[in-house]
Amino acid sequence: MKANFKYNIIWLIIMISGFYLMNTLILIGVINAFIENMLVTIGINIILATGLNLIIGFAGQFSLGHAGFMAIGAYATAIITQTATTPAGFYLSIVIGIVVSILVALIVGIPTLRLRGDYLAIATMGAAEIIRIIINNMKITGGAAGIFNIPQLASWPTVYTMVCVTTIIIVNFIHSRGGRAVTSVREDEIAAEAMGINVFKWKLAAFTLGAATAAVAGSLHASFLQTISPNDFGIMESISILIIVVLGGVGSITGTFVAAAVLGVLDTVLQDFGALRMVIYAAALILIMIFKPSGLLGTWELSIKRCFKRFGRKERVKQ
Amino acid sequence: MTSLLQVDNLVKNFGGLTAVSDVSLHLNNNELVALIGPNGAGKTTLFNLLTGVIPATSGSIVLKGTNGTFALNDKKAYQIAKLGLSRTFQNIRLFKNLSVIDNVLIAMTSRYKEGFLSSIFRLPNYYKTEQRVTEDAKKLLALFELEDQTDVLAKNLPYGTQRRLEIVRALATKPQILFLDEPAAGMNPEETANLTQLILKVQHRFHITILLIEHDMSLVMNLAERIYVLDHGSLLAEGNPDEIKSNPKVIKAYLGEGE
Amino acid sequence: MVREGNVVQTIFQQIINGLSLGSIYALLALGYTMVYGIIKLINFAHGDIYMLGAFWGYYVINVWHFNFISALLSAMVVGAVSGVIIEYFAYRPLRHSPRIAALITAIGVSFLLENGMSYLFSSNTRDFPQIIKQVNYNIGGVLISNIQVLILVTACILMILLQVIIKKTKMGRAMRAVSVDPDAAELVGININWTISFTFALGSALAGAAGVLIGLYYNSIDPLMGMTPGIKAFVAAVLGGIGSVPGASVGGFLIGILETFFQSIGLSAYKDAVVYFVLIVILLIMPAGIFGKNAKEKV
Amino acid sequence: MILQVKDLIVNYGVINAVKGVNFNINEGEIVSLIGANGAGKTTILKTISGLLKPKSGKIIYEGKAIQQQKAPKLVKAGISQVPEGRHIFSGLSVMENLQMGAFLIKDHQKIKQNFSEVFERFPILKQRARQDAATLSGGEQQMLAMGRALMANPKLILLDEPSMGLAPIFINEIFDIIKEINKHGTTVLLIEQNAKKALSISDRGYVLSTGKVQLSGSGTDLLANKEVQKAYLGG
Amino acid sequence: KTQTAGNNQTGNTIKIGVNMELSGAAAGYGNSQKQGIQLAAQEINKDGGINVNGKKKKIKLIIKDNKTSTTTSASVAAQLVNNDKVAAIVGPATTNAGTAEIPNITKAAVPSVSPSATDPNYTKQKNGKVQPYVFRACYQNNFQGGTAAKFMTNTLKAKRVAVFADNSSDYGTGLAKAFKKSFKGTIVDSQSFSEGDKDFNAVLTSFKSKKIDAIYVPGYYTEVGLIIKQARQNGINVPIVGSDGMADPKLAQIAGNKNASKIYYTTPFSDDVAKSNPTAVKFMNAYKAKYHADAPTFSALAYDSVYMIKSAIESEKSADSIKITKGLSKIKNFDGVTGTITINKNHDPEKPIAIEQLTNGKVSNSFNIK
Ligand SMILES: Nc1ncnc2c1ncn2[C@@H]1O[C@H](COP(=O)(O)OP(=O)(O)OP(=O)(O)O)[C@@H](O)[C@H]1O
Ligand SMILES: Nc1ncnc2c1ncn2[C@@H]1O[C@H](COP(=O)(O)OP(=O)(O)OP(=O)(O)O)[C@@H](O)[C@H]1O
Ligand SMILES: [Mg+2]
Ligand SMILES: [Mg+2]
Repeated sequence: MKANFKYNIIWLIIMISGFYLMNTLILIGVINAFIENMLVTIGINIILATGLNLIIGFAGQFSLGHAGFMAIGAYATAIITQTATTPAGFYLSIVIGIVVSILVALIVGIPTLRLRGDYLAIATMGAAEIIRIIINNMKITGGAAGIFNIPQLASWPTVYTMVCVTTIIIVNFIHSRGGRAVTSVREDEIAAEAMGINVFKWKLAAFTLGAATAAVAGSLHASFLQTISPNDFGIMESISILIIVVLGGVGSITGTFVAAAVLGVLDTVLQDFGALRMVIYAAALILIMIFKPSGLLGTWELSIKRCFKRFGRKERVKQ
Repeated sequence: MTSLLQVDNLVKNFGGLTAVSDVSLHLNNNELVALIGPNGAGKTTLFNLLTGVIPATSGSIVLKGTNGTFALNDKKAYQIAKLGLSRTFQNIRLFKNLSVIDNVLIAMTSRYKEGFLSSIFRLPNYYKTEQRVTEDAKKLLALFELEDQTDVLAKNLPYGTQRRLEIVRALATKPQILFLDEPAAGMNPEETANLTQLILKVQHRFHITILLIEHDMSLVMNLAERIYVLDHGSLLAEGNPDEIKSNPKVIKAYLGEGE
Repeated sequence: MVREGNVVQTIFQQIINGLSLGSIYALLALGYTMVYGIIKLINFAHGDIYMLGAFWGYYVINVWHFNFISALLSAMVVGAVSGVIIEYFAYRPLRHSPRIAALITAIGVSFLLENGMSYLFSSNTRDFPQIIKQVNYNIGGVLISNIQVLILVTACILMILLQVIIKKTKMGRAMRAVSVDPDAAELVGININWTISFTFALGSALAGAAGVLIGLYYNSIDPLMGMTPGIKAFVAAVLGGIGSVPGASVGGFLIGILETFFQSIGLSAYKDAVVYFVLIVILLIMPAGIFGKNAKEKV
Repeated sequence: MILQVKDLIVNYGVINAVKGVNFNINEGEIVSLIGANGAGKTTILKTISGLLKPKSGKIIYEGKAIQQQKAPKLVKAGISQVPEGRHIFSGLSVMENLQMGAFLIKDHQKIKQNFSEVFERFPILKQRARQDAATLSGGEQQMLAMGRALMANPKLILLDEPSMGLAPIFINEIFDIIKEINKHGTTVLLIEQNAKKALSISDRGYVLSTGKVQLSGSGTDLLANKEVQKAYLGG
Repeated sequence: KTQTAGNNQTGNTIKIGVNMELSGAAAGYGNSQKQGIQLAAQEINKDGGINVNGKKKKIKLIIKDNKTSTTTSASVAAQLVNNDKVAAIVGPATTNAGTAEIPNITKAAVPSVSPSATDPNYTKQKNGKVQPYVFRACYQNNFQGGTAAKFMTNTLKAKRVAVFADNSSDYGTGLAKAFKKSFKGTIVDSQSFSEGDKDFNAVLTSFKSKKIDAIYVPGYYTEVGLIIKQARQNGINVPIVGSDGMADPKLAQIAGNKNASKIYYTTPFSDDVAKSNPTAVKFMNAYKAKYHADAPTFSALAYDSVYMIKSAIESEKSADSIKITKGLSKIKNFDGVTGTITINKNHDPEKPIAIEQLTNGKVSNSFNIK
């Protein structure tokens, strides 16, 4: 009991010191607007990819429509903060984005989550495309031009906090009764049913939770970037989130963090390469997968508890 | 006497093939019953019907358990499991990439509540529940001499141990009836003897009813109080081991001459 | 301009439009289905092999003055060879890895081909040499071109040919055996690598041929041309039941006809949305697509 | 001597599953390998049939070293395996599964003849010829696996627990079939949990324990051996 | 640390950033623009550079790819203004990527000239005021769409028109909207297509049955070329009118010369105009010499964008970003390839517009619209 408390406190300290570290670096100018921009993008990608990792890596459901839910959050924020240009308006828009995306996730998930494997992937991809096309043809969303001049109500502290919050929610969910049920669905649906687990319910739970976090990421994206258009949420965006998940290691949240950071840095470095950029990116993708098929970290997870134990063991060995 | 599980006129068709045809049987409380029959007789299919993996074409399955009487026909597999029917599989279906203890904990999920918010925000309640169920799981594993293997991935266990873990996992759901599908398949005589002891232990310790499919007659004849014989989807015979052993129809269809 | 029979004519014309668009999707979907059928991999790069075929045709016709048949055949060879090379370098090392890893490499290969070609030869759109002069036949006011007929016929012939190969020949049986159990396939004497290479060659040759045919039909090619039809063709393959040859064709035609239908009733802005909607509805009724076997696991 | 295994060592990554095994089989023999779960029996069989590559050691078949050959080559040379867990081709019909067995045979007449032999031995397969092999019962699948191996006309057949999951009446039948196959000139390497039955039809047997040969001898000798009786014969 | 406003240029070079779609969906247009930009910079540097208050300074281009993504465009802009300290930016090509860079350049007070962001509101803030650092070299949609509408009524005498717009970008939808707003006749049908589409037969067949006098097709040459081809093959011979996205020699190649008749499009830059404009003649010859192809409109617009920055620097006698901004907003009668340009209070270029007509794939006529 006490020990658990200790680990939670350590995590909290890490998160708070991370915040102050960044704050200081920005103040003394080590992190300029450009690096801040990169870090925020990485943060948003982390939120997106942890949510997708929950769906793919833990629940074993191959969803290829994550960008659709991101779009819902983004447009909720863009539309609402047009009129309610206050932080309160922004947080309200996040909540509305979450609610709408959960509703849509239910509408999409209830029929499609009965499908398996690649069929599910295509169905979710289709659902996301439907969302995008509807947005593309609506008036309130600005059609293909999208919405720009969105007030910037999310800066890096908001994004940082949201990364922490969504990660905590997802990681804690994974390590709870629900998380175990979800993992059993991935491992063997028939055996899970035979153990009294309502497979469908848990699939849907993971799917909606993932969708809700994607909506949060969308809200942050819209407010930070101040411009959105339907093209930001196409199939390619869903694929690039998928790439983060797989590259980091399906089923490793730590891996998702690492991959989002690596790809974020790679992406900015490659800006200088013009037309060659995507060639290099593609080659890197292929090589990483060939040499590390289970992703950068596989299913390895950073755990303070384990660090302590290992450290403790070493101490004991020394004595 | 009312029986714990009453099955009447159960039928299952696969297209043109009738895998189970008009089977009626019953299981009494704390009984150990065996189901035997030639390959393809429909034994596994019958298990699948009873545990809701596939729906029956017709017939009725009624459970008169400690919590009341339920018709199981139109229930989903997970609902049936929650009502206290648990099973192992002919081809091992453990959660291969998960640890031994996770396999057991998953089976226990339908037995406790944790609350979404309390687990997400790590409220004290979460830790209390986690601690309680983990201890329960460890106790159960200790009973089957698996306490040293809690963190081993299921797929890395030796075959015989995997079979054992499957039984533990099935027990973790706190079943009233346990279905075992060929638990001794692939085991040598010594291992089979150990398994026999284990099954007896389970029956007595947990006061549950067991129905088992097995082709290893040494195990069946040692354990079973009653035996049903299935052939071509229908019941061929029913009786105690001695009756079955000497039943000419069973010898002809299943046991064969000699030995 | 308004004449008697105009409505009927329009309907027939739209049917022709739908069929010829569908035949293009079908042609591409066949290749997807073959590869998926054997190694359960969504070969994202399939659409890009189609692009390579088109560029090859463009090059040899313009520079080496190939005629149509030799351009088509050589594009098939180029498609086959590139398919085999891609399989060898990018997919074979991942054969025993999780499928999703191979999917990411496939995406990587697709990006590499698209952007590599853009980098080497610029991302400009080019006009494909009109080596066969397009002739329109007017059948009672309904127009159909010789190239449309050519594509339609080719797609049908290839479909029948593939179905025969898979169902009736030893190689076809070997392909199916490898797809369900590679180890057991080796134990009956099947060379797995060879079989998989063969499948890739076959599927990619189809893509190569499609590149030339479609290049000729639309008269415009560019390095990203494989992207949209690639995804559509994959959807077609899934709709028809991925792994099934007749399924790929039916799926292709169905999508072509649906797209045409919804455009003709004025829903052009939503044409893709409606197609995806129909896809989802069909999958709900038939979870493994129209021709797919919903192989439930035997417990 | 049709097969000779010399100092065979096989690893799975860092796990050393077979630790220097020696044995041989003469033409026309039935030889049994027995041993507890995890002793390495399946691993040895897979190495012989070319599915696994040994770390070191030699496998000599008809005078040629084959340890580097791949499975398809060895099938051509006359080695067939009935794998553990059956590995029938689901999605293909029973008939097609059997056709696959004769994959390398070009002579249609021969294939036809093999078909009729297999159907004679396993009449149930004929009844189910058009059924998807995946939906067969466990025992039926075992027969199909055996039938498929026989379709290749093997000189040496490797059987990995052929009686697993079979009804008692069929176990006897399977062993009869093995004897009969052997009588028709096929050499048999047999792995069994049912050691009593296996040794009783074997010319010779080897007892394996944790990756090493512990004992060897004629079938009857091993059956009479006290240690073997205790560990593998159930009393 | 507070940001000192603007980027000052010391040393002997002037850094100009290029935030461009070099990969992704708009790579084709982006790469054309890059060529125009490089040509302009090369020319200027060959002349010794830009005259900053009597001292000639060479241009140093810093070219970065935004892969047609808003996120990346914002990042590229941030890098250009903060790390590379550029004095001005050329790009991006698309409105979406363009709006994404605005927050970052505004914070840093660095102006940007987009060669082809056409949304009317691109240069405006939410409250309707002008975006202080945002400029463009192209027409905004309302102007072009309105011109096409007028031309349809007055010159083509078209009463019943079908609209077939690219709705995967603001370009096509924006023009369609503007066109519909100002067209006086009947819009018989309005349909749309997406970037990458190749088959337009279904919509064209439905147009055919509707008795139309003309079709308005705002979009890029890649798709419009195919629309023309398929329309003609379907026996639709009415005039097809479009926008400057079509003004590319490839249009006729894709459509096929014999199909490319009765084709009209609004353009600032044409063979015809060029003949009377020495700047354009010089540009076209230089372009041909360097790239061995006819210059597309996108290259011309990008080329002009660079020269607009040069002119701003020279008139303000300073290469500091804030000064350049001021200079840009004061541009008057600038002699560009795409016409004589005056920047109005909305930071939109006012320049003459022409309509070109194609017959058998060649420009056969051009109309000056007042
Ligand atoms: N999903 C299915 N589709 C079609 N036929 C099936 C299906 N499942 C089982 N069968 C058929 O039903 C019959 C009974 O199969 P089942 O698996 O119940 O046999 P069993 O008694 O368990 O045999 P064994 O002892 O060999 O395991 C078999 O003939 C089998 O082919
Ligand atoms: N793919 C594998 N990866 C790692 N270890 C393996 C693998 N397959 C088998 N092993 C290990 O190698 C050893 C020998 O296994 P093998 O399957 O050959 O035993 P066996 O004698 O056939 O046993 P059984 O009677 O259970 O079939 C065992 O310890 C097993 O855990
Ligand atoms: Mg069974
Ligand atoms: Mg074995």
